[in-house]
Amino acid sequence: MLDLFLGNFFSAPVLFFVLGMLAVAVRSDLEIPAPMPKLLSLYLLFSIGFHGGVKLEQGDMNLQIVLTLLAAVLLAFIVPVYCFFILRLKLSLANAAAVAAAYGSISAVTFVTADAFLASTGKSYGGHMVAAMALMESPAIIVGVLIVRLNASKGGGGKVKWGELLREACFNSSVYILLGSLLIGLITGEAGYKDLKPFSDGIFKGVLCFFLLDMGLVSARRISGLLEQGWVPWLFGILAPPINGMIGIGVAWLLGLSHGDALMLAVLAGSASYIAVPAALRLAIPEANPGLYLPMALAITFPFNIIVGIPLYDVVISKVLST
Amino acid sequence: MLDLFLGNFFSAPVLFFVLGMLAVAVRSDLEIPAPMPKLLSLYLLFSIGFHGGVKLEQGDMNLQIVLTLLAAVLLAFIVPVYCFFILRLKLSLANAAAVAAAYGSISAVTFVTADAFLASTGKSYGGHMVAAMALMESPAIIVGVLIVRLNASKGGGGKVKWGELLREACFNSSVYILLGSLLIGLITGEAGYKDLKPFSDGIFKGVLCFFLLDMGLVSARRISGLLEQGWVPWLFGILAPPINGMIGIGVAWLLGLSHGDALMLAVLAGSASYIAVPAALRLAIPEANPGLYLPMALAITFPFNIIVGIPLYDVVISKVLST
Amino acid sequence: MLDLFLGNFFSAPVLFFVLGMLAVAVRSDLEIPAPMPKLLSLYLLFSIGFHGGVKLEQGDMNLQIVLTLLAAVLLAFIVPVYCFFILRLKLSLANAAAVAAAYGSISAVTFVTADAFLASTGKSYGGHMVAAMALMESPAIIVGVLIVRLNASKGGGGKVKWGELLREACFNSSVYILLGSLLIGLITGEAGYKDLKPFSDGIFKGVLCFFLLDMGLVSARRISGLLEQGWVPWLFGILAPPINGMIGIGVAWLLGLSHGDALMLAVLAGSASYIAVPAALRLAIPEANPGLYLPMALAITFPFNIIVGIPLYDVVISKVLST
Amino acid sequence: MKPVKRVEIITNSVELQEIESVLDEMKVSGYSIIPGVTGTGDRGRVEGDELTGVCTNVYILIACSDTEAQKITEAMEPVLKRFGGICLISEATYLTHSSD
Amino acid sequence: MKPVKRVEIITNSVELQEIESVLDEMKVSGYSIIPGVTGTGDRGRVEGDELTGVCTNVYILIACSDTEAQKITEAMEPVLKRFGGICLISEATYLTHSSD
Amino acid sequence: MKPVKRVEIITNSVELQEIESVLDEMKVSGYSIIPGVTGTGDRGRVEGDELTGVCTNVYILIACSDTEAQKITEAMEPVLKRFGGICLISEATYLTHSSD
Ligand SMILES: Nc1ncnc2c1ncn2[C@@H]1O[C@H](COP(=O)(O)O)[C@@H](O)[C@H]1O
Ligand SMILES: Nc1ncnc2c1ncn2[C@@H]1O[C@H](COP(=O)(O)O)[C@@H](O)[C@H]1O
Ligand SMILES: Nc1ncnc2c1ncn2[C@@H]1O[C@H](COP(=O)(O)O)[C@@H](O)[C@H]1O
Ligand code: NA
Ligand code: NA
Ligand code: NA
Repeated sequence: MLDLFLGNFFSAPVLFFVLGMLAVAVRSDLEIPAPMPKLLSLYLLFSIGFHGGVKLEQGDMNLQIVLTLLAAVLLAFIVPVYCFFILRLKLSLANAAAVAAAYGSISAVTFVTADAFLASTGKSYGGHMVAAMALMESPAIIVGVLIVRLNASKGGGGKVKWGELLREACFNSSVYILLGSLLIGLITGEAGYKDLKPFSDGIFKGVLCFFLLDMGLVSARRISGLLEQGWVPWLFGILAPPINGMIGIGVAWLLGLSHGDALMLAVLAGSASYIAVPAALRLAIPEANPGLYLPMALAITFPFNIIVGIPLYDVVISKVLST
Repeated sequence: MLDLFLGNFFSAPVLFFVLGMLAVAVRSDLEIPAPMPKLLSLYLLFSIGFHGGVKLEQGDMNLQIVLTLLAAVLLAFIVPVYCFFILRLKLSLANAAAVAAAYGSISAVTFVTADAFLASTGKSYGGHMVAAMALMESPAIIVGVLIVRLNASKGGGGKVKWGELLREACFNSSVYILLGSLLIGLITGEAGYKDLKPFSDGIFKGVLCFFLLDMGLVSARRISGLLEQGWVPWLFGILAPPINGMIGIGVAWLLGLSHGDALMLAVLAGSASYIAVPAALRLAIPEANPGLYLPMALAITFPFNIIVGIPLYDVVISKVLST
Repeated sequence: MLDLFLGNFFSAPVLFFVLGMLAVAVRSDLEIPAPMPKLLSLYLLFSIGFHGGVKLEQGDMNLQIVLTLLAAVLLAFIVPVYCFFILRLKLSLANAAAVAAAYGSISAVTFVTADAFLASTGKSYGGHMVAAMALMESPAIIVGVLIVRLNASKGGGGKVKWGELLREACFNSSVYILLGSLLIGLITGEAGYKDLKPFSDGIFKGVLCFFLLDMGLVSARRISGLLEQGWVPWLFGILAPPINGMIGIGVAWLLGLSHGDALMLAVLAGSASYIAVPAALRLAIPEANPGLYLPMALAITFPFNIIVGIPLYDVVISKVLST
Repeated sequence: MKPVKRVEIITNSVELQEIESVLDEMKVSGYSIIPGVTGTGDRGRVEGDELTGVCTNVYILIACSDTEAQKITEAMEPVLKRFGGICLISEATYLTHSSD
Repeated sequence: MKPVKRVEIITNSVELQEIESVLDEMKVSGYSIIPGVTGTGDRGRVEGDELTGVCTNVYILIACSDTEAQKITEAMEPVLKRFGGICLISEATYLTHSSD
Repeated sequence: MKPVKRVEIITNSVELQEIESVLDEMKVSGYSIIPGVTGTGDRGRVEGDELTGVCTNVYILIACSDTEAQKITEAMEPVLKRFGGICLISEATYLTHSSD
């Protein structure tokens, strides 16, 4: 079991992530210049989406898949609600709702890293899990905004543009490229895959390493801002992933998912969004402090999942699914 | 025959182009951040030029090649002239000349997409067609500026810096990288090709998909500006490609070109420039409206060629060359 | 022997470099848009560092390696000192120290190009030479600043922040990514290498070509500024590389290094820094003219090494080591 | 050459679309946008290193008449209150292609 | 600290080289350039999303003397008339490394 | 709306960290940074095409009170003397989210 943790830690992607964090610690001037990280993340979403679509085309649609997708969406609506009630004990309304929204959503890069982890253990997961990821990205945004509106005293702030918000929830760039690439993978199938393989597959792990190097830089830079915020963000940021991950594993167990699918669902449930959700909340809940929800997802939960969470979920799944 | 159109439409590059267009329609915030599109286009030009040079090194120079290149240059001088007289019926002098120049020149990305299309049908084309593309890029600029100067009333606007214009026509970045890479491919030959293959060939189609995703975004954003311009741009933008393409096929038939070479000549004749020509015209014919010639080439003719034009020319060539 | 020079000159990387220089000569608008060159250079450093680490993991540590690293560091301290005394005959204190620092340090891209050259001749070098490169990058900065401080009249300029300077010398981005990737290569070994190969190896030479295209542009643009500086920069810029290279070869001969290791040491000794050192000196010796030390390293010494130096050192090593 | 007001707005880039539509509705004769601005203010550091663009500011420059400047600042006040940022007005004279 | 004119020019980036050579010929003591500017004006939207750079503006700032400002605006007038863009002049005081 | 000073600094980007820490120590209420500026001055052309960032300038805008402006220019003088660049001060009025 320790093997699994060390094996994960000493894999190239995680080591590059750590290298990035250390660069900030020693104040190196290393940086991946903007807008490259954005492009690399688009590439990763494209690659994972496209590959998912190709896998989906090869398998066949069945009830379990439909139930998994439904369960995924349900999780994405329920997790932020229960998180909100816990967070509200310590945080303001807006901040509690915003943090809850971040943790109800997902982190695509955590998913991608879990994909690389899974491949290194020789297991695989179904293409529909990519669809699950896309479906889980946005519901929490809507839940978060609803919570604030329902609880806010009248007359405060501007009105919410629900149309805009829904549109952004459905068509924000990460959901869009993920689902778009999945569809294209589904349409072009094996033939399309063969053509794109050197690009979508060959350089995938290398690009992931580079991207995680940047994630290490970005998340480490964010830690300092958190130090002034007391212990609440730290506690929640470290406990939420395993708890939500376990909820994901429970659902996977109920649905009888394979090891790979279960891991991916755990990772989706256990990860928090630092891209789509903050972008939406900055506009929809401007009262919330981006200096809180963003670094919690980015500088605590993301590293936790990359380094500890993924192998942890894997171990638990091995135990649970073998019973 | 419908097969060919559907096969083209449901190929990954075209689907990514459509995905980009749809992103604008649903107002997704998806974008390929600048300056990546510029780099991707440099890469595509490099790749196509280098590969062309390698192919040229393997074949041998013959009269047909020389005649093809001559015919290509001739086309690039004649097409803008006849287009001008048609356009002048409806547009101002400057606008007619500018649009004519755009349509007399070529679109390298259309060429690249046709390359991918041709490869998927198992056919190939000669490396000298890349040289033909480079030669066809700039003559129309000079024709366009000449037309304006010869027809303009005296004393209007500044004087044309012909030296500058000629230099830019010969050494603008796309012509330069295309011919430079072609030369280097010619010099390094098969050995150089083997070294660079994973870069210049392996990831080529994937990069093309990404680039077409951006082209979809960029061209769709341009459509709205065209709606105020009436039906003239639409009519010309959709009729010019097949007509010029047919002229290209006619020339190919006269010269007895192979199927692949004929398709490439048709695509060159039928496509319009939205990079080199607008960049030159913005300086040389500032009276012309960039909101007209740029979106015509980019938002009407480019999508037309990608989706309909290429398979259309292919079908016609199959018919014509088999007679 | 002429073969070797021509073979080098007509290799794809050198030809792309020349293509870049010519683009400036004919005033083409070709450019690799910022910040891509920065990213490409990070990629090259990552790739060379990672590969070096993997090679290091496969070999075993021995006395010769330790001695080589020691000798490399020693060179990096001595070369700038002797260069300073020569340069001081013609240049101001600050300028002489700054130029000496640049030539005492190394050029990673020259190293990378020598790697490609070596591969094309079927030879190889040890992974520890990458460590040697990292160790040789920064000592000259400290030597340069020390020289200025020891010789400067009291009271001039601000005080040197030695802590900052040392930190930057050790952790500047190129040293950091080089050593970090080397370490990760060392840890993940063959297995990690296999995973990353299409990214770190496959596209390596293509990226190098693209990067050298940019280096050609950047270095040619710098030449004009040098023309006003008289013949001193030219003489030194062309004589320093072979002389320092020969010193490197002498050390290699004393230590009994292999052909490949000897070439890399010669290239490190003979090359001059135009990235890390200028960045550090701009802050630490602002009195020195960046219009002098930067173009000397970039526009004279770099092209010299790429085109003439590398094959020259190779020939000399063949002669010397066979005795 | 005629006197104009220089209105400068610096705010979070997520607000840009909103501000532009306000300006377009007002039919100001023109404005310019500089993206990729970072900074510090009451709401802390905007580092510009995020993947979202949430952490970048944008600089907007509008050369306009007195009355337009008045209207713009009125329209901006609630926006800046809600999302942060500043608005500066200064004097300048104006030379333009359409000035005759 | 001495009074200077702040001359600001915003125009299409294809014009930059031309303007720079005008400034260099005039031997102005210095100027600064901000690339990647977008905007709206009489000639429509400049979106900055093109592959050509044709659709990007550039911002130029020149701190200079009264007479220089005069000469610059005179030189700019035909350029702006032909290619579009604006030129603003405002007052400032100046602190520089070479000011003694 | 209250009167403020607009302090503009343009200098080499290697100096940015230093200047920011000066401003942070002074506790100015805010400032904005535009990176990627090129230019020409006494120290020649800054082309912005280097790999190092050594050849890029940075533009800093600070809206502040008279006394702050005074302190900033005093602090900047040695920096600009050593590393080059300019500092302009002009007048503006200020509308901000926190102004009441
Ligand atoms: N006094 C100021 N001078 C210049 N820029 C400012 C100032 N105050 C705020 N800003 C800019 O406006 C942004 C948002 O300000 P705030 O809402 O105060 O955090 C900051 O990130 C700065 O870029
Ligand atoms: N009133 C204005 N205020 C600020 N920028 C302007 C203004 N008018 C024009 N511009 C800028 O100048 C560019 C060209 O203007 P025009 O030639 O009027 O289309 C526009 O794209 C804007 O970036
Ligand atoms: N008169 C000026 N107007 C605008 N910017 C200037 C001026 N002088 C210098 N600069 C800017 O400050 C930088 C450094 O100036 P210098 O130290 O004089 O070379 C230049 O590269 C320009 O970007
Ligand atoms: Na989650
Ligand atoms: Na054409
Ligand atoms: Na050296």
